[in-house]
Amino acid sequence: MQRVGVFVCWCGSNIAGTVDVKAVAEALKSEPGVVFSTDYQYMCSQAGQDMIKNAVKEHNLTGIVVCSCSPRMHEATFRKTAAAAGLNPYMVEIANIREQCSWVHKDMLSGTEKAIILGKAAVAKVNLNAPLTPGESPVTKRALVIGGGIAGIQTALDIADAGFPVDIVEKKPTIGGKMAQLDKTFPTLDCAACILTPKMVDVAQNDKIRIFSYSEVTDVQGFVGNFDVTIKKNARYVKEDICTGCGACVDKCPMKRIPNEFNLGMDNRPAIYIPFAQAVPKVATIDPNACNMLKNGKCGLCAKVCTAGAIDYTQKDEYIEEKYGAIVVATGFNPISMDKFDEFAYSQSKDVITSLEFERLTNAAGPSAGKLLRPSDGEHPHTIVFVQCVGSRCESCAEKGKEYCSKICCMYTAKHAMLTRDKYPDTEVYVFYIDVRTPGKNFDEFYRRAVEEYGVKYVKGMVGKITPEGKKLKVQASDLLANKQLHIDADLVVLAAAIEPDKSARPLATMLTASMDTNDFFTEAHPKLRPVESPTAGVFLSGACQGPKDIPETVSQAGAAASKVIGLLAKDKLTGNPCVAGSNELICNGCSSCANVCPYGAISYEDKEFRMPDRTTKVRRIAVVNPAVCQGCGACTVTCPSGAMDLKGFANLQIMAEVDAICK
Amino acid sequence: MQKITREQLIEKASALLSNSTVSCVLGWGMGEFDYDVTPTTFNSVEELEKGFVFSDFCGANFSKYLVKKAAACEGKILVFLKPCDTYSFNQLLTEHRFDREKVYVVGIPCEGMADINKVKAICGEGILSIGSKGDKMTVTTLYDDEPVSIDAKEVLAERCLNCKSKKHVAFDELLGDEGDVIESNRFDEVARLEAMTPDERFAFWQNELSRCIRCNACRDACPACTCEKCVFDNPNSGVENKSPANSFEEKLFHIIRAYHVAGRCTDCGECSRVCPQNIPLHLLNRKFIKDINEFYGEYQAGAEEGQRAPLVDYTTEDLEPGEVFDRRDSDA
Amino acid sequence: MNNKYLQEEIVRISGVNVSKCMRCGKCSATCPAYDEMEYHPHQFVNMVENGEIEPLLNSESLYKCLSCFACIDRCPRGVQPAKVVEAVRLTAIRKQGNNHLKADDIPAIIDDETPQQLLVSAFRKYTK
Amino acid sequence: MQVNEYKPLIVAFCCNWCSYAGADLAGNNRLAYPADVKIIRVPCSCRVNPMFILRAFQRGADGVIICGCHPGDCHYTSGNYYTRRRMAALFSMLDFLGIERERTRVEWVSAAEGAKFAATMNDFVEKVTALGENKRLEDLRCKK
Repeated sequence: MQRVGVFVCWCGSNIAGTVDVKAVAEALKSEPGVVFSTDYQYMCSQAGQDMIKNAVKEHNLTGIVVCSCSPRMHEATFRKTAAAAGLNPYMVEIANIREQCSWVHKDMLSGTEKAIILGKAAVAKVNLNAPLTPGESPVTKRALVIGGGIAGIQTALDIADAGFPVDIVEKKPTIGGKMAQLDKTFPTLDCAACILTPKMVDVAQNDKIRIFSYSEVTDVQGFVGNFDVTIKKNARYVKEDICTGCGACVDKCPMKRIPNEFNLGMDNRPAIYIPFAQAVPKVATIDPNACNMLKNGKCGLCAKVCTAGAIDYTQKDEYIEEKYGAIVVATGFNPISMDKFDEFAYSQSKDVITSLEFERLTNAAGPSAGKLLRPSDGEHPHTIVFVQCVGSRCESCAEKGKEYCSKICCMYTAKHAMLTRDKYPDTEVYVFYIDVRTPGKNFDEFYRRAVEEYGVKYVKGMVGKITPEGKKLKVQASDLLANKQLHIDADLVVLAAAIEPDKSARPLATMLTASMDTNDFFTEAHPKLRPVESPTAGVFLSGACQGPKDIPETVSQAGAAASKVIGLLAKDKLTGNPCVAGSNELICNGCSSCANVCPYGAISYEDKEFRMPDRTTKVRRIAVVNPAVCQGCGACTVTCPSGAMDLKGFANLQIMAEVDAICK
Repeated sequence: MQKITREQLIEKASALLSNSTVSCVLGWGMGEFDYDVTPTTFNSVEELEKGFVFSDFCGANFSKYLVKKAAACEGKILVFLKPCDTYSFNQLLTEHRFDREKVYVVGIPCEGMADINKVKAICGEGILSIGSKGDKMTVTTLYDDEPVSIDAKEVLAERCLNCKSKKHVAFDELLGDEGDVIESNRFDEVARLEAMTPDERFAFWQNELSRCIRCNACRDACPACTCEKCVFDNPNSGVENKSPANSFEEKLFHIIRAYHVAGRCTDCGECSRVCPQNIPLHLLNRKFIKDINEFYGEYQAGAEEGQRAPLVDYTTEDLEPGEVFDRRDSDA
Repeated sequence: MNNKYLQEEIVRISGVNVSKCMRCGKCSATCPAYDEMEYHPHQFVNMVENGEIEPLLNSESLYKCLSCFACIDRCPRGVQPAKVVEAVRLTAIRKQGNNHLKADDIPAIIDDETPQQLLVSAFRKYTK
Repeated sequence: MQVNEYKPLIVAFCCNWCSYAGADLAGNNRLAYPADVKIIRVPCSCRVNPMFILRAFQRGADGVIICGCHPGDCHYTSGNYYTRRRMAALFSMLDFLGIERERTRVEWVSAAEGAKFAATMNDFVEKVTALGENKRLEDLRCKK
């Protein structure tokens, strides 16, 4: 029989406000095995923990029940407390009387009643607890970063800096991501390329970092510390190690009218291309859908002009298998499609563009060499209208927009408006906003400067309708503060499109068994306390794949994710979860049902000799669980017909004891 | 009524014993009455001649016996399997419950077995002997001077009326003619119950299951129930319950048992055959089989060795538990 | 009849949750009758939310709304301002406590071109 | 107001990674649902043995709900797919035996769906309350 101590936490008034904690402590005193029961304001505080430690010594406790907040919050805390008091940490059970009781029930009577029942269930369970010791598994000291934007670059650099090898997998031909497409960055207005490209060079030159560009992750197996990843290197038909990036092939390629993705289709590139001058790796890539040689075997010009002999039309996709200890997801974002927003005439007029297109238009390396010219006729626009929140905060238009705030649009729109006024003082610039959100260091000052120093006209009110008419765009909007309707003849309209996670994120999440929210942003292990970790151990989050972020935030999160990875890789061994399955060989049938359902391949079979009661021996096939591989889901326990398979920490009898305690 | 005769079987068994292919034979032995046939192991030709019987009452499914007998027999064991038994044979092989190398299977044709309760319903109690000739059965009782002749088809066991297959899915050799898988109406009764209101269904099962005396015959005869230790006998399983101490039988025993064999049950019908209270237990199993067929595609447990049972498998497109009822309601 | 009662009545008739409005003004920006109106679609929503019903009931704006539903289509929050306008209009009609259209009036105004649906909706709007 | 208002007893099995966290989120956001719901934490919905469900009913539960990650989101890759098959078979069987189908439910609740958790529980409690006490699968002798 256990000697159980019960500790009821008030959590200030969080629990005590709706649950009569004294009554709970009193009621649980008479439960089987309970030898001590008390309550305290904050069990998780030092004083509370000391109280538990003292009680363990004083009453020779063998088990502890803490009635408090969710075990997801403080189970680890109280397990440490138990360990400090000399108990096995797995002799602790938590009754969740805060999140699942006091916070969701208003009535003291029913709250207290439920808290007592939850307490009884925890006592019933702890009575059947057994000390558990976690197993150990080795750590592969290499990290994988998926995505080569600023988030992935920063994470990789920081991990490499700590001395661990890192691989970056980037699906585009070059790393750099969205930041490489930007012109200037808010709120300091430094040029994006000036701060990004040195980092890209650092990545290329760092001997700890390998770049798999034009590649994607196709399979992930294993678990924290021991991931087995398959990377598909798409054939780029150019030998990466030989190509010097001289660009002779790009100049000579006759297929020159392929929409240039890097400039968002606003100009063209050849079939063999290098996305931009500072690309890393600076290696040409052949677009198989555009290349005549690959499509019908006619041309071969690039191979002729390549003095290095790097062109290889026979190149095949290559699959690389590698082991990693940690995986960082940095898959980033994309602006949403504007095709369905008919009211803004995006598909009707070339002069209605998105903000990212505006970045390219104003970028010195862009399609107009940095001159702000209308895409339709190349003329200088005199009236420019910026529309914010296009597709963001859009609850009723799930099929085209997003319910959340995209966070970065207010600031980049202020930047665009300010830069336009600065460079072309003869233009009139309107910004239509619902709210201007500027919570960030020097952000509001930046926005105010746009208004006060640069004379950008901010109008409170969403644009209702844009109609192309001749060379003009008729903008109809309502100035809500002046309570009057505005009709503006604009030359250029810039839509601040909402951003969404990259499409590759969803299938990746499935491979990683990492959870996502309804918007396909990766879920963090805890929204406040573990913001850069996925709930799946060994998977970390960096940048906009977790939620909309600007560059400074992305970089700080990237560094944080890196430090978590470094912390993991610095360990030689990981202590596993001791709550693993185990088979009772005496009653195992050896039927293989459990191995069929095990997602980790943790179960194998062996023939074992048993001595029978009549002193004969019998060889029987029995299941054996590898505790280092088992993750403790329990699928096998239910499929086992004889009940030989059970899960430590969540044993059949323990769960049934909880059921009984609740139903009593 | 059986086309194969005792003599043919003894001849085959004797030959296999004599040429040392097998060292023992699992067959039917005489019980107290003609209709009371008992599975028996025979070790010699003499024993066979003396005790081996074969009649319309040899319904027992021998596959289950192999779990213990195959290991106990020194050499190979000869087993006579009817078509329906061979499905259980494969299922047990899939679950590694015995060593295939230790077994020599002779598949025998089956014309359907008789149900003694049906015989008794016609001829009354006090049966002294039952003979068989062609489609007729001759029954001699204490109370009748003349033997009563009855049509064998009339006393066919319920499960044989709904026979699903006359085809052997596993054997080393076959005696007699091989048959085919049959289109049966075995799910009709399940469908009839499904069409009832929940109250009617509850009343039906309450009436049936309340007769259970927990003799465990269903479990002991079931070829899917071969666990080293049954959960109902294991104090650590949480559902240990050896005797009818409370309403456990009505509520849980048969549900848990049916669930345990779901996806593994070959629908051999042994549970209902051996039930002394005549509870139609096979309907619970058939319900699972029917559901599995409808939800996840046709599946016959034991049709092939090594099949993956539906409940240890999945597709990402499976229907949701809540849709189970929507589906039925829309069918109705 | 106080404002609170009217406010609840309008919310009930329209089935609109006015507190969902985030004051973006896209409804007014998109409204073709904006210049004709004293109170604009977003103001209808906000004023109903604040219980300022009387000015709306007495405003000509009620009858300027074309019921073109552009505001409903464009609203990013699914507020449906046109339904609010319609509910206020109905309230104004009902408030006067009499039937504005009687069956006996119909023969005088009807002609062969009059669609049946017009009569039905007219009855719905103008009778109690 | 009725004094002896009938209160159902609901057992909810929640997987640790999604639904239990979803229940916690409901708490964080103070989204109320009836105190009749008692949650048992399991590592994965696939840990829920049908025997636990039957046991709960036998001991007097009026409704049992199993909550897990959405299909495809299982922390253990495939656990909830097995749950889906197992529970479909079990629920269909209970229905076959005449047990009211509204007493059992499987719901997928992610860690981000606190509101869905509360709404699900409110709805489930309401449906089970409407059915009244579970007499059919409950062992009367085990009830106090």
